[in-house]
Amino acid sequence: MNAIWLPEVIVLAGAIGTLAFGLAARRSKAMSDLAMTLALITVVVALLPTVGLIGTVEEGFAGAFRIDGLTLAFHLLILIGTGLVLLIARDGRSDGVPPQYLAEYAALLLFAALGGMLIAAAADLLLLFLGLELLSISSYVLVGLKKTHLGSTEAAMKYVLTGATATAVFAFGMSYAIGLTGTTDVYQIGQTMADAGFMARYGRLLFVAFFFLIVGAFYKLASVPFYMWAPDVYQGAPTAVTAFLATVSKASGMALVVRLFLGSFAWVAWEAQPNVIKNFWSESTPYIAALSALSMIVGNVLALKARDVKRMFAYSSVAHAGYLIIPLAAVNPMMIDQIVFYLLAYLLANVGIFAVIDQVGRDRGSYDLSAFSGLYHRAPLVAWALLLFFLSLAGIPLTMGFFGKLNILLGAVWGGHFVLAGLLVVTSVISYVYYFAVLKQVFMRPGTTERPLAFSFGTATVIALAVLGTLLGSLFPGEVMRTMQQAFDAVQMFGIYQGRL
Amino acid sequence: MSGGTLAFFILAAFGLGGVTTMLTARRVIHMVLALSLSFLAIAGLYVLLGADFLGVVQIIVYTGAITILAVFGIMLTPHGGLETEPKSAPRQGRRMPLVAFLLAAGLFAVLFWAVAGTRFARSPFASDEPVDAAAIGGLLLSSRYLLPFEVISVVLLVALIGAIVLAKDDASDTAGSVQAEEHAGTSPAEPPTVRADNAEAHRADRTAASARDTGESGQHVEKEAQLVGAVREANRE
Amino acid sequence: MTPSELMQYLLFSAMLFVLGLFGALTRRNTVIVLLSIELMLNAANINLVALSRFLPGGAENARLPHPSLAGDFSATLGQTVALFTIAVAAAEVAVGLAALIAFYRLKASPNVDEMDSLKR
Amino acid sequence: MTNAIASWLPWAVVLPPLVSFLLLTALGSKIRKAAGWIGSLATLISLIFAFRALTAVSGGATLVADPLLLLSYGDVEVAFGADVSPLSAIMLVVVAGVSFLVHVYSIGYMAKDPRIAVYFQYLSLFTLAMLGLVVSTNWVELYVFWELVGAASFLLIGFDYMRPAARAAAFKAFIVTRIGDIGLFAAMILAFAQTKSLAIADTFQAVQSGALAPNVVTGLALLIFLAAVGKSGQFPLHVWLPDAMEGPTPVSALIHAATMVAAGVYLVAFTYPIFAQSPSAQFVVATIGAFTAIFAATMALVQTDIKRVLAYSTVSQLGYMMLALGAGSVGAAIFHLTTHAFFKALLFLAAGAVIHAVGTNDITVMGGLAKKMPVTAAWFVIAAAALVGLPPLAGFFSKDAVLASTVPGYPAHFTAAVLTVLLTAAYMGRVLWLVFFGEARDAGRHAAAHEAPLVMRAPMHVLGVLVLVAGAFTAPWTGPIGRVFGALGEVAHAPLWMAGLTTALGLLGLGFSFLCVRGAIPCPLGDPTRAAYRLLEERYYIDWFYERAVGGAAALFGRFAEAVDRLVIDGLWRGIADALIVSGERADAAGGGQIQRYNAVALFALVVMLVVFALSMKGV
Repeated sequence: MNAIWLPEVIVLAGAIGTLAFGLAARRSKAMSDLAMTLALITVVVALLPTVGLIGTVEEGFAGAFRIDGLTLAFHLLILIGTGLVLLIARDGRSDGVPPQYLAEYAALLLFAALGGMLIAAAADLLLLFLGLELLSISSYVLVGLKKTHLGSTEAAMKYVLTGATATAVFAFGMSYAIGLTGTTDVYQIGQTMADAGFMARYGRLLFVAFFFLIVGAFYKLASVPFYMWAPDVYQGAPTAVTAFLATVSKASGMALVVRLFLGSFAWVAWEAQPNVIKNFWSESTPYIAALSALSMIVGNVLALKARDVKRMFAYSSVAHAGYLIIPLAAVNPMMIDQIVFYLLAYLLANVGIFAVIDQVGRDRGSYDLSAFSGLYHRAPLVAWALLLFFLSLAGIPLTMGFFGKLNILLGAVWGGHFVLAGLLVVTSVISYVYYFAVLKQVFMRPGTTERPLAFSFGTATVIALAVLGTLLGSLFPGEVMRTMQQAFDAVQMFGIYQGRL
Repeated sequence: MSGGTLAFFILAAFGLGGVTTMLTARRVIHMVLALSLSFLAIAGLYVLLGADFLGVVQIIVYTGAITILAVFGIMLTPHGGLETEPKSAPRQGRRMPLVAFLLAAGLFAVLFWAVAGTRFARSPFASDEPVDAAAIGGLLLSSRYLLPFEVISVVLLVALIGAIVLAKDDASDTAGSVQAEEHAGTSPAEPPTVRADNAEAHRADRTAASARDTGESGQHVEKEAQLVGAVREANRE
Repeated sequence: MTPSELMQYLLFSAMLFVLGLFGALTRRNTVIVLLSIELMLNAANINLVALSRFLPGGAENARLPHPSLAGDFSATLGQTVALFTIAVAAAEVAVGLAALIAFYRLKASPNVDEMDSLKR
Repeated sequence: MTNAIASWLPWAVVLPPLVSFLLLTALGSKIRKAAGWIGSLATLISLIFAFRALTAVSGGATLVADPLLLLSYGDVEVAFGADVSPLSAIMLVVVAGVSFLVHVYSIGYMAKDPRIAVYFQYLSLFTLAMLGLVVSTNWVELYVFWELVGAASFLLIGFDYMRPAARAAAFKAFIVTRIGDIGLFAAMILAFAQTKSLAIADTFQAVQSGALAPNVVTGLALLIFLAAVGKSGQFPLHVWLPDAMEGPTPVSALIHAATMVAAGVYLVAFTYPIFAQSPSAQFVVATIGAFTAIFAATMALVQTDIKRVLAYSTVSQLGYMMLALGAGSVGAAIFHLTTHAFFKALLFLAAGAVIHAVGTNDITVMGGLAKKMPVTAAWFVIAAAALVGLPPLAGFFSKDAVLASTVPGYPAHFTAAVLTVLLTAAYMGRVLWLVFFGEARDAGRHAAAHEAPLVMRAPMHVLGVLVLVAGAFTAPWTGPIGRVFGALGEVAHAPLWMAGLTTALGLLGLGFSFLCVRGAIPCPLGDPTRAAYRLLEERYYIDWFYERAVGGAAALFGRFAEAVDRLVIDGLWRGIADALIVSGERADAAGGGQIQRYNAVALFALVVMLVVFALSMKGV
């Protein structure tokens, strides 16, 4: 048996180690820096066994813990995202976070990442729930780390209160699902539901459970109408944490939805009336499609009015959540690949942009749009990188984001969801307006200062890596897609339906 | 009506009565006490359902730790001298209670429709024997639930760190000399270390969840003792 | 336990959930809002315990393809999951109260409706 | 043709502008001087390979290059391939050729502009997009390049972005063509939904095999035509094209003569297998084409800006091409496209030289320039004669081919097209007499006028020679290159009476306008106060109407966004309240950011979903 749990163990050990190191080395700035570096090393070290595990399909802990293509793809997304966020955080420490909490900062980021990884690896509803909680609780604290800023603590408070409500809703749905099927295993729940007569008897309650679970999970995804915490929290949190919420946290939420929905509910079919076969997927699709459509419309339209860049990206992330949900509504064989590819494009562009936002925001002391004016003259290379990220996010042809959207679009058309496909296109066009509003500031507006803006090492590294990744995905989308399909065969997650693995 | 059913209705009445009191009370402290009554009633229901151990945990965690934590929370955050609140928050708009009521009513209607419309069939494996606490321990140690058990300890550890990080008053570290002296007794690094160690130690403890929380609230007591003193006048009013 | 008794428990928990929800939506003091949310979590626990006594094996004819799953399907499972939920709830309250203290330090108010400084 | 050459030749045509684009982007403003030469060289290489490809396919074969990019989604493949058929070979030569000449001309024209490197960067991008569009094999590829053409033209029209007029024109072009682009996008989705494939060839096959319902085929054809209408400035989306004259003159030559506007015609010709299966779609194409031809020609009669006259003339000529396509003659359409590219580019370059010399676009202040700029004047006259369709110039052959194609089934269209010849002669004559002959109306400007530098004259010579001889050896019934046109399908040979008729009408129009300008006869449109003049001057009030409509729509959208904002944050809140409570009481003025509302809205959604489910669910 491979050490399939090794990545998680490394992250856990790294987190505790960072914490202990930070406590031992308090007050010393250099040592606090080392805590961040330690966390970064942890992520890099954890990447090694994750990559080594590619191709493995295995279960541990009697089936509670599952390594397959889906798990590994999300592990990589989460680890890469966390690593980049740590790099931003390392430079952004003057962003209002009291210096004595740097070790906690780094450790909590690792704990949150651990929660996300557990979600991706869990084949057990209880473990999914606990992973979600680990992620959530760490995030609450991370958001409130700028303790001397009212906005930050208020954001933390808002996040706790909305997040806890989501937890309660999720737990209530979970209690029906576990109680009725008598098992916590995600796949087992699905199989029990598929038994003859089960849905006919308990279908109502199971559907209620499903709605509660979906609502609880969609809170994390920040899809409409469960998004309203996002603008406040994104605005109040330290920028690195905002980047984390927009990317890693969203990816984890997506992993949760995919595993839960595709693992247990989606495939259940039953005889509703004599000779009338229904299946869960088609029954639940309209609701998911409606949430997706709402997210795309509301997210993009509200972003038009935002002046604060972090708020704008909160709305933008709501819109992207809408795009990401489309494959769940549209039945097609490539849905998981579409989600993962899109998440990767989205993650790279977003982390890159937040790195710039962080640096510019700290330099100008403001996250208003106008803080970006004249950036082209202050840091031309970074401005070009920013252009690439924005083009990718907006889905302008021949960028990685375009191919991601194209995947999703084709999937939607394939599944017959023309309305969603149309909305994807139309709302993408709307998104040009606010993305280009930022670009206009960067390239066309004279800034109040011409002073060159030096980018610190970590931020520059993040931008460079994100540019590299986005370019790779833009120039060789076919290769990237094929490699992904081979390395992370999404079908593996359904292996249970041909015997357990 | 059997004894069990009677007991259920009495406990349910207490539970719902507690909640209703909470919803109608004016003083915040009364609300907390009313809620603790509800938590207690729920513990009784657990016992009635043969979940004795869970009932005990419920009492320790909810009526014990969480209620006390809540009381401390209220005392530490006095507002305008009088811990009462109007029927609803003024800035929410006057319609909030009505809307919330209709939301709750709608939700209950659907839940009622789902529960009452289901023909439950008793499983042949079902038994009315109480569950032995040892069986729960055994399940937690079984290969399947060992991992969730480990994870919950991490969750609690994170909550602990998070609570300390957020609640700690950094200003007092550097501000007045009096507070600096208070801190001088214990090195600034020490309390968190101790707690982390505690958490490690607790992990071995198989019935730990509750204990850890009481431990934590205890830490809160120490931690915020000086603040309590400062706000005591306000509470007296 | 009879089906109607089970139904009583489930309806009680549903009521608890919606009352908790009502409290969470209308109470002004953050501490009370947090406790109301706890109530919602308690409702989930009652569901778990009650259902696991009545349907400990899920549907009677459930297939059990995984050997380790065949083991301990009993009321124990429901109660164990409920224990986890209690622990999670406690963790959330702790962080929530800590966040409240941090917020209070800057704004001197424990009221949810005064958390509105972030611009629209 | 060996396969070896086929596998790379199409890419060799397409990629040089990409290289130059990347090079110019990387080097930036450091290489102001060299920028024009880099761009020109790249385009020249493209041109050479395009000729090689043209000879390779003259027998009717098709070059199929290895795809550069292959995405596969399950069974669906998106291949960025490159095919060169006779049709696309002609188009490649035209695009690369005109683009090359415009590059060279621009070296002189833009020499003093500080942003010359950026200009050539855009120009390379535009050339790349056009060439890529021509070789596309896949709907996605086609759409990507189609959009890229639009984006590049947006950049070029708005090149002088400091001037509000240029910005406005750029946005107008972008918005109007986008309406058309939606058509192409919808066509792509429709094709994919029907055939579950994104290869254009698969769509053709499905259409030809009758696998698609007739309504679907017509829908597909009309959606594609909508895209062509936008790009080629056909009625009613023609409004952007005259405004696009705000771009630098060489850009006007490139966009309005050879390439971007021709893209629409090319698109219809390229997807002709679809149109061929739908007579009703063909009729729509022919009708819009004929109407646009005569409609635009009337507006050209009263314009005073030399470039605007040419722009309306372009719209009118594109109408001819569409008419030929609708009448079923791809060969005639592409033949006219080719000759038009030459003489219209020449007209623009000559007009550019004039503008360069006198510093204004207004023809009413010019006059007598033939003496000052004999070379330019000569080429302008020849090109104008070609546009009017006088023998033996290129336009004569192609226009007659178009007219001949309509004779069999479209008498009304034919009549309109013939009348257009008269109008064409009238407005071109007016420009000629006003600009080059007679007295100088502005002595100062006249004195300063001078012949353009060599680098600007040379492209005019090349184009001029082409205009003179192209008719002879590219006519489908003669010459080696003509055979390639022949491969596109039968091109009707104009009978002698038709040639005589058009020539006579052309001469009549020229003479009439001469007399008009001299004041020898009263001009029907000479009086600015008359209603007819006003109507044409105001371009039939179509722009006015659109501006009102678009302005209104923009304001409406702004209000909509605001309404959504209110609706979602506060309004949704009130909406919930109002939906639940029938009460006149207004909700309290709301402070922002209320957590409990966030949760209320979220749980409201949960309840709605559950209730909808409960009400709609049966048998669970």
